[in-house]
Amino acid sequence: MTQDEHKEGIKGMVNPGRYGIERVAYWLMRLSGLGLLAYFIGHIYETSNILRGQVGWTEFLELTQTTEGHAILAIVIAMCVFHTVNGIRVMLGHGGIGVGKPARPDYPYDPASQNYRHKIGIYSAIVLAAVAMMYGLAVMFGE
Amino acid sequence: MAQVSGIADEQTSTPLSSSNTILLRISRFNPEHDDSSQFMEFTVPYERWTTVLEAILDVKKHFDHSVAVRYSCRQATCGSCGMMINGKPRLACFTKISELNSNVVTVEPMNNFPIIRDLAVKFERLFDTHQKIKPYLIRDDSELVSDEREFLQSPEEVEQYIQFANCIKCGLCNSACPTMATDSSFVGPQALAQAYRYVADSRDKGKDSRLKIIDDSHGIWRCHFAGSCSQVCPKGVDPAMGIQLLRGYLLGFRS
Amino acid sequence: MRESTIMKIHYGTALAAVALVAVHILMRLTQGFAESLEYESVLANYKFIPYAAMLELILILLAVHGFNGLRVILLELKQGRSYEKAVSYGCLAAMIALIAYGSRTIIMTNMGMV
Amino acid sequence: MVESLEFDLIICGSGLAGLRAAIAAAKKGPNLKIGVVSKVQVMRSHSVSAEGGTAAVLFEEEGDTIESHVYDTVKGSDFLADQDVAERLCVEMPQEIHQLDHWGMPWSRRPDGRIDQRNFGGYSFPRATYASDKVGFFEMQTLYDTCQKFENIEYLNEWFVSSIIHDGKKFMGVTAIELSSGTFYTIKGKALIIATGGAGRLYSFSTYALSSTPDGLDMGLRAGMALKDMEFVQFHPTGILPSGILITEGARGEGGYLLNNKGERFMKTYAAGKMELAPRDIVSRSIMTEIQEGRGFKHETGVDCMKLDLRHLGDEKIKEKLGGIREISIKFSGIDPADDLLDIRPVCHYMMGGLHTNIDGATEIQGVWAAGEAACNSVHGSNRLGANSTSECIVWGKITGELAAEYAMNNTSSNPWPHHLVSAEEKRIYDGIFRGNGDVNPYEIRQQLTDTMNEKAYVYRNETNLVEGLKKIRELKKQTWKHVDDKAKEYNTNFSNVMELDSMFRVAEIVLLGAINRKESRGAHARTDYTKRDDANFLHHTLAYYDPNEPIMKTYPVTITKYQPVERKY
Ligand SMILES: Cc1cc2nc3c(=O)[nH]c(=O)nc-3n(C[C@H](O)[C@H](O)[C@H](O)COP(=O)(O)OP(=O)(O)OC[C@H]3O[C@@H](n4cnc5c(N)ncnc54)[C@H](O)[C@@H]3O)c2cc1C
Ligand code: HEM
Ligand code: SF4
Ligand code: F3S
Ligand code: FES
Repeated sequence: MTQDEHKEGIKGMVNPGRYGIERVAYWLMRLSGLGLLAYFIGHIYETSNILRGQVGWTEFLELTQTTEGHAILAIVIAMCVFHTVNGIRVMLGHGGIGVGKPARPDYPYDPASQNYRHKIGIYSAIVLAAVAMMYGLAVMFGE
Repeated sequence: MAQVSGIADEQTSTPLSSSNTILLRISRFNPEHDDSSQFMEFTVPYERWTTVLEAILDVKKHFDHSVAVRYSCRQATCGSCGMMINGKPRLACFTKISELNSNVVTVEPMNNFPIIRDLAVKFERLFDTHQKIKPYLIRDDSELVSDEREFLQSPEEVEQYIQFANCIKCGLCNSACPTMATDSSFVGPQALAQAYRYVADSRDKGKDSRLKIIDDSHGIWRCHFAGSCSQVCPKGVDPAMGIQLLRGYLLGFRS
Repeated sequence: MRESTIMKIHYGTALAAVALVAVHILMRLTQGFAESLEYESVLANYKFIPYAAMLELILILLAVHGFNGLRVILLELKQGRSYEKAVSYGCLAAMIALIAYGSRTIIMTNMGMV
Repeated sequence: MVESLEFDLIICGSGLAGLRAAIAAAKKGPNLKIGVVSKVQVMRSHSVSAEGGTAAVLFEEEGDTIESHVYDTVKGSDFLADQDVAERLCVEMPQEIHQLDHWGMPWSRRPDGRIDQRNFGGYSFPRATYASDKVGFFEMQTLYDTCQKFENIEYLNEWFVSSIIHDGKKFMGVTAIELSSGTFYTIKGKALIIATGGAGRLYSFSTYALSSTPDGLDMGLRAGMALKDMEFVQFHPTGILPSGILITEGARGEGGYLLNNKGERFMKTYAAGKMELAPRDIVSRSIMTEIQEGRGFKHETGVDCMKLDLRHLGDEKIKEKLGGIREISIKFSGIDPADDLLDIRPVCHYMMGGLHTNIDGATEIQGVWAAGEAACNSVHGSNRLGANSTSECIVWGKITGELAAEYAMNNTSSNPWPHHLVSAEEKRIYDGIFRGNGDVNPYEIRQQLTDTMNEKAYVYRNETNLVEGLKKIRELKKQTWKHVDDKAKEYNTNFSNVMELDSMFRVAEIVLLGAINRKESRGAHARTDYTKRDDANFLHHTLAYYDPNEPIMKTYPVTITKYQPVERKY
């Protein structure tokens, strides 16, 4: 970013620790969205191999059915679950649901929008993502 | 007559018996002359109640007259003294050194605002976006005609918007917001919260025109409910709440 | 298009996708992960018209959602008239290209053109 | 070549008075080019700190009357107010409250939806209109936001105005420095409104914003206008320790008690009828008397103080009606008023004096008006009642805004621009101050000056102290503080700080001289060596004119319409 505008730039997001879990969620949402998009494009390409017939398909499948491939898939699962659960939370928030009611603020000012409901939403998104990832790993490596 | 000198050393609270000191690191930068910013370090005494602003003014007074810093009310109502204090945007006059729990206090100009010099930053964009969202009651009879009285409004109706009316335009929220960190066209939490303040006022009839203004490619949709704005706001405005409630209108959740 | 319309589509596609992606993934799991990826079973899936239609729908929904998401991120990263135009049209083009490419797979497999 | 700008109407100062004037002028003359010039960013003006209320008669059907408001004001002023002016204030005020409401002011409301009012010192009816305890802040917000509607108002944020340019009779323009770039400008204009606020930073223990210095008053003084009644400085009874930040009179209006170290509500000895809600001068004197007679407390900083008790109001009422001071006392003093007593002490709070104007706010120079605290149209006489000042700012903001706009529309300046005056001013501030030499720290001089004022011209005064104070100030003035160590042009607050200090000397001298000359006790001016009011010799205003050697002191008659002075008792 140009010095004269003094914008914090992307590095401002790399350090989400300052602003609590909501900021972490923001950052994960972006990452997972982009990750999923990348996977999605890859997935479309992957499936297009079916047009190359049984041999082509199996060939390509073997390329992905490796330990790295499974690890990537596990991350994708985690991203997908997090993005979905957090996405639903964010959508509710964006609709004005669960963000608290306007009221006279009293010192020390605790912002009502940064409430436990949304924090629970974020934590459960993370936990669910982790669980799903484990489950995926178990399924993929368990065989 | 009792002596008053001593307590209210003007602009700074005089260290009486202060044995506590901290290292104050001030970011110095004059874009007209310097290539990059540099920190200058000062050891300053403080008391339980000494604020960061007082410490900076202490430096300005006794060590280096040239520190550029904006201040006025020293009681967190004018919105002048926003700056990065130990990495977070805060009001210097509303942050006590003792509550930072650190022997080193680092002050830098607020992020996402162009620097004029040292700690003083340009506010033109904030003022412009504030004006853009039409921050006034929109209705035909807003100019009083001789004998009219007030528009009636119940205490409950006041409650609907009073929180947002507490905004002191300090810009801390704009400085903390992640969208602001890269998007210089984003209207920003300050202006969006004010848009909600007027929309939520039972006396206002300008909802539609305001919604139109913020429904723009760098408008309200560029907020992702990151919440940092609300976490740094020194006045409990909670812009994040206002923005989401406002978006509720655009999404058809509220009318 | 109004930004609010675009974003309504963004949320709408996301919501619709939740359900459909769930079905899509559950199919993988109910059939057993490895088996489900067997050439025959995949092909059979594609030939089953309701499922193929669902895949097509997912394809469109997620492409729209994903590339709009990308557009949003890019818009916020950098500003400027020509840049923003390029981002908007670029994302739209990529979206269309991806849908076309994916549809080709679905349609051709479904019609047995493999 | 000096950079130059041009407006039809220049408004110097952007507090309540300045912004109200801008709106009035913009409405009156939609084609006028109006420039609001302020040394702080426009909405950061000191007025945002006003807490308690704005006085107006709103409920005549419930027993209040304009007449009563006028009389309370005149009595509060210890009969030094010009009574026609006080009447103007009270008559104009109700519709201003309603106008503010129409512009979006978040007034606190009664259950029936009408605007609420609270009790305030010296009034015989609760008529302090309030919005929580942030009245000034919300009024500033409402005015600033409303200003955004008008396209013909331009804002010069952080421009320090240094002098007024006129041809001896008629206004022509001002000189100013743009702080961000350090550029010296002339701003030409047909009319000027001075709304530069009070000068309370003359005192080190003060409720004022740090920017409330007398440079605006001094500018007028140097341009040949008189300062009126400067010896009357209001000390608010309840400045919180150690910062001096104000605890609004609303705290007592809502029922707070003042306690001495015997735990007594000592106001019963001094004003049994009104107790804590007697006018400020009386309450401040009572506190100082209690302290002197050994019934005070010592704050941990070693300063004498008294206690303010709000505990019985209860947490909920404090939060609802006094949220701002709750924040202030928890944050700055570490005390929650719902649990504990607050340490308070009389604190410099308001300047009754200011630039001498007539009832319309017109000054002695054609084309220049003054409004707000910077002006002295004598509405407050020797003691202002709480909540009457924001009222004054609004009413005379509007009056002067309209009159100045009208004047700017009907006048064209024809005289040649006085370049020599601009060069002289440039010389004064650049050669005299910016490039000045010396080794005395101007900030320490400022501290000593303000401490001196605090010690020598506080609540109680006497000849010895005042004369000593004057001597001390003149000594300080001679030292070599007139230099600016910061040599950069950009955002050089060192430069503006020294210019502020320069103005402080001239105005402090006038405050002290006025106080020495007024050998009586009246309103906020309490002399221990002349304890009685002396209407025979001193029922007049004080005027002070600039002279390079020593101010020229004169007197000016008081306008008395209906109310003959009587003894002031509460
Ligand atoms: C803490 C506190 C609480 C108060 N509470 C109340 C209350 O409850 N009720 C009530 O009625 N009154 C109250 N008052 C008094 C009232 O607030 C003030 O009298 C009033 O706000 C003054 O407003 P103003 O418009 O005259 O000037 P200010 O608001 O003081 O503004 C002065 C303006 O002039 C500008 N200026 C000054 N010098 C220059 C220069 N050289 N060049 C350019 N610009 C310059 C400043 O930047 C500023 O914009 C209170 C005062 C204090 C200190
Ligand atoms: C199926 C469930 C999904 C839901 C409920 C969902 C929901 C959302 C929501 C609500 C947003 C907006 C976030 C904001 O404005 O702050 C978003 C953004 C985004 N989504 Fe999804 N999404 C889903 C799946 C996907 C998938 C599969 C992809 C990849 C193709 C994707 C890619 C993106 C991208 C790139 C963004 C932009 C990132 C951002 O703005 O933070 N999403 N999603
Ligand atoms: S919303 Fe809060 S942080 Fe933002 S400008 Fe207003 S007061 Fe400051
Ligand atoms: S930090 Fe920014 S993203 Fe939204 S909730 Fe606040 S405006
Ligand atoms: S100085 Fe006014 S907010 Fe800090």
